[in-house]
Amino acid sequence: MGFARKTLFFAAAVAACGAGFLVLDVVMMNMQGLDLIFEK
Amino acid sequence: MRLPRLLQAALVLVGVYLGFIVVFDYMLEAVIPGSLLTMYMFFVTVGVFMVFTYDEERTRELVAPIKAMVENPIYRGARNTVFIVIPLLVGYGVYSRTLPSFEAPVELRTIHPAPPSTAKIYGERVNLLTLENPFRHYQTDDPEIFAEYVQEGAAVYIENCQYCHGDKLDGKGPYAEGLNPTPLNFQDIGTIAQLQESYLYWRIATGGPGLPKEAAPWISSMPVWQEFLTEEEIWKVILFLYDYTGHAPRSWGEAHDAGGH
Amino acid sequence: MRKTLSFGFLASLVALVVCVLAGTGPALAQEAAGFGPAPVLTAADYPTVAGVNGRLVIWIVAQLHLWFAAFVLAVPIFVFIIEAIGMRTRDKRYDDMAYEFIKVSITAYSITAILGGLLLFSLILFYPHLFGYLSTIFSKSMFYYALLFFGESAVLYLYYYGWHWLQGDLRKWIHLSLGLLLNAIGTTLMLLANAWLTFMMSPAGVDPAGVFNGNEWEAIHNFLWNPINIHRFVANIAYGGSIVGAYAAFKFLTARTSQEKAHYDWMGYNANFIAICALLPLPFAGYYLAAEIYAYSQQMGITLMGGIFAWLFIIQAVLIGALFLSANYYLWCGMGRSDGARRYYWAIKYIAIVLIGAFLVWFTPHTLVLTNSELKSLGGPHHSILGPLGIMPAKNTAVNLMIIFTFLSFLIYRRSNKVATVSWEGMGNTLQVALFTAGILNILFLGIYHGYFTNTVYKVAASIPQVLTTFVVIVVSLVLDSFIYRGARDVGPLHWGRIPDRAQYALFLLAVAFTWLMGLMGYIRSGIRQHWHVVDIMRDNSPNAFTPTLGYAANVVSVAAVIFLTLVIFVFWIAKVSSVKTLPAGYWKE
Amino acid sequence: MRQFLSVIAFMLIVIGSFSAYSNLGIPQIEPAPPPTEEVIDLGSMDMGQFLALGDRIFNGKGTCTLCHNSLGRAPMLDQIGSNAQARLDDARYAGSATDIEGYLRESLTDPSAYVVAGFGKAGTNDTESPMPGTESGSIALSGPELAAVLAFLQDNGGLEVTVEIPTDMGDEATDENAAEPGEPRAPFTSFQDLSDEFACEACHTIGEEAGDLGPNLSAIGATRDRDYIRRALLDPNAEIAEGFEEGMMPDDLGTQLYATELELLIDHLSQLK
Repeated sequence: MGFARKTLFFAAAVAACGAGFLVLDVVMMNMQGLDLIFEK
Repeated sequence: MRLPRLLQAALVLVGVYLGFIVVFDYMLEAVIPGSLLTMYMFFVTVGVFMVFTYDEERTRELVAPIKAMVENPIYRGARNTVFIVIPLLVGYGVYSRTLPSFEAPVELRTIHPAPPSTAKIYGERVNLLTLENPFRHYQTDDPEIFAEYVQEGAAVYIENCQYCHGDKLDGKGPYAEGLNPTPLNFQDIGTIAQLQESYLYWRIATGGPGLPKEAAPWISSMPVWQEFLTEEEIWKVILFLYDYTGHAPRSWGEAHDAGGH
Repeated sequence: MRKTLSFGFLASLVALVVCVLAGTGPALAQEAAGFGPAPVLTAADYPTVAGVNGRLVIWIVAQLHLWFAAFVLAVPIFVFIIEAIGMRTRDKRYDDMAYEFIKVSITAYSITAILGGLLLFSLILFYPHLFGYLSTIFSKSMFYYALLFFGESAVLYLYYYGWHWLQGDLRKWIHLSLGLLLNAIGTTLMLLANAWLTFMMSPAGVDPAGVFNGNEWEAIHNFLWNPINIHRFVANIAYGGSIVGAYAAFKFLTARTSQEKAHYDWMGYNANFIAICALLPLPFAGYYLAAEIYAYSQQMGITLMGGIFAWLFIIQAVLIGALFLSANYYLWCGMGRSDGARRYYWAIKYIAIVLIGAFLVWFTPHTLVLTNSELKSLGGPHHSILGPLGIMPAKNTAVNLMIIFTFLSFLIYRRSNKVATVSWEGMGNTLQVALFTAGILNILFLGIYHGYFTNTVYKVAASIPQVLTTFVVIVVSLVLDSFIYRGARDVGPLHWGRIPDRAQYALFLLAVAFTWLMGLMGYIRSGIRQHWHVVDIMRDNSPNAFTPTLGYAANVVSVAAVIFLTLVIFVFWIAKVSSVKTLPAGYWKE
Repeated sequence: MRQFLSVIAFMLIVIGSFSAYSNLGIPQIEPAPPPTEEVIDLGSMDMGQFLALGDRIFNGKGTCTLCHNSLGRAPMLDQIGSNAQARLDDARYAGSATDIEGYLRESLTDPSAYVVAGFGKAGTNDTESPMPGTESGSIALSGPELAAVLAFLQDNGGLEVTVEIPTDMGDEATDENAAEPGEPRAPFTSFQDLSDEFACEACHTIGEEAGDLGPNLSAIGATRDRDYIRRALLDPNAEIAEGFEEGMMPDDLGTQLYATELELLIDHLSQLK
């Protein structure tokens, strides 16, 4: 893999993992009765 | 050329130490407490020790200069100097720590005082959330009368306040050095500029003893001015404070700014 | 060894008799008359015996009993696991190690029983009314406790002395089942004892005057029972691991042959591994317990986290820091066993920087100790930079980072002797790095955004996704790692025993810090009751009802810890003596 | 042996440094001693002192400020002046108080009667308050202490103080003055026993026994009715028989007598004709 592709892959992976964690955050906050991850 | 490990370790420690001092004391202008810095440096030293000794080879390189100094007859002079200087340093440290000083013992203060919503001033309970300076409206209604009131406030200030808060309102009055905590610097953007006039009125009228319980133990020496000044005099002094420093009092009517008090 | 056996039985017999006399006696009388309210005591109701400070005696004896009990309960748990691993892998080393662990704990077992009896006697002597009141409520469970003690002793001795006898297919299975039974009984014993002490913190089954409604299960199943159960169960394992680790470390230092060295190095590694595995979830069990205390009584919660006890958490921070740092240091030193470790040495200093950095945040107190000149220069006690680091969101973030990076240390240790052979290794690694990056970012986001830019409700709530993020990172990365290193080849044989002596001292530090920390946290758990025997129900009116300063408490814990370590050294020495045979020439008739 | 000793030394140093840090590294705060009952002399107290007492209890023994502070754990009490009436008028209000004093008293003794929105126990939808009742449990304020806190709250909240300084310490206090705390005496069932216990005949003539500090009661039933006798027993100074001094008869019989004993006395006396 070239450097550019590697970087792209890494960025994509971080984004994917980050999205997964964000879902986790939202679910956990919701379970505690707080609707959103960002306060209104 | 790679630096000897012992020097590396020493440089890291000195660097971190100076880093703390430079960043906190000079760049951020918020001095790092000595007690905390000691503990911080203790744990940083532990960390450096850990990184420099987790395998045999590194450890050998680290202690090699020390070993050489102690064992090699060539470094006899250096060895003897170190063996004299270190005990002397330790002795001096012990001496200076145990030397009695005139400094007051360390006191713990917990919280920044938040104003109560109401306070008893001049025998009456006033709501600090809605209280306003009765003279403030002259600023727009009648600038001439307003200037007069500011002048009267200035006279009150010079007679009563400048001894501590200074004739430039910068907290550096003739008595300021003797006080702890130091008198407030009204020129500072972080003080009255962030406050409502009602807060000032409360602080001036009730002084150090009027500070709420959660701020205790608080040893502010600010007098209870309601026993010396009239209500009008206090309001006029407040006009003067803002006028002289060029700050505008904070009002809840505007949007709260982010750098709040 | 025979002597210890009879000692243990004797101690449990004493415990039983005393329980029957002191515990169930009044209980039977009470049952006829109905239950009375909790006694209201005066200072005269606390006997002085031989001029001794009763509270101090109870404090130290209870603490010693608890340390030994924790050790004795934990060892069978991981002995069971190690024995099972040995059975599965058919690697005799595991079986030998399990046997050595249990051998160490057997003397400790009788000391536990003796200390338990001593604690009981001291309670009856110094706090007769409190003990009387508790025993009317817990009459049945105290009785069963004593009976179970017999069961525990019987199974333990069968398990230990039958170790070499119960070898082979079916017999080994019987032996393993005995181990399971031993753990079941031991855990039940702990649960019962936990019920008594949590009843004193969160009484249940009694009315506000302390009149018992007769339902003992309700009293046992009180509000804080399960939180304490979970916390103690996990902590015991970590503690047991650390003590056994210290044993192995000592054996390593005094080993004469390289074989012995290799064996004890391996044993120390395993003990440390157990300790760390249990240490990682421990902060969360602690948070859970604290949250439940808060939920039970806001007042008790604030006493716990604020006021004078707030400084206790700074001491705790130092100790937990010592635990994390020494565990990591041991792992790094242990990498020297592998010839392939060099590839990962560059990472260690970054791990160290994060660990120390996170630890400094974790350690920063909310209220700074300022000298007058500092106070002057700051213009007040509030520090604009360090102040925000003193509050909970910063600590939560720091501890999660410390756990993730400790796990990272473990991960590179695991990898140090392996070379992956799968074709997608690079991609897998990138994925793993991405996982860590995203997880750390998420933890920082939750900590910083919710800690400082939203209101209090969010601040507290955000700690749960933080913890789960850490958990997800650990589990997913372990799974990924196991796939990447499937069929991996070894760099070379591991050189067990090739580890500096310094690393062994890290194991000692782990054991000592753990011991001391348990003592300190035991003090605060008990201390938040303040002047109550049973919170809100039975007031402590003795002259000793005051809460001591932290320095005093720390000194008591230190004294108790020294006594404990002396006893532990005795235990280790006994274990060594039992295998020594001297041949006195000309003494016996030939 | 060398290894053994160095391990021992290492451990001692570690424990010693933990101890040293706990003693020297952190500030030693002497915790407050266990709270004791406040000695209150209600007789000589003016409203200012009474309010100061309330202040002391509010900030000390009552442990109110643990939660009622600026950290948002519980509603701020210096705002009740503007809030209390609104709370009373709230549709969710289901308590039994009709005025602000009653509302405040109720929130001290039965905190769950009305929970301010957002301050309830988690998961109870603001129907259950996390606050402990202040009359019992670990806080256990006495009647006068509770009244003092109420008065302080009213004053502090900018309300008019309607609470009056109580005149006696309440039942628990008198009980404590009795010989056996917590052990109530058995009620007397005969007039003679009662008369002996309270020494009626030291002053009054009843039949043969002769005392002359108080009126002769030998035929009291002939001239006075039951209500008069009841009042004379409970509030002796309300009306003084001619020729006798005010304040001679103890005025706390009402707190010392059981209801059955009072009735017994009245029955007996009204029958003396």
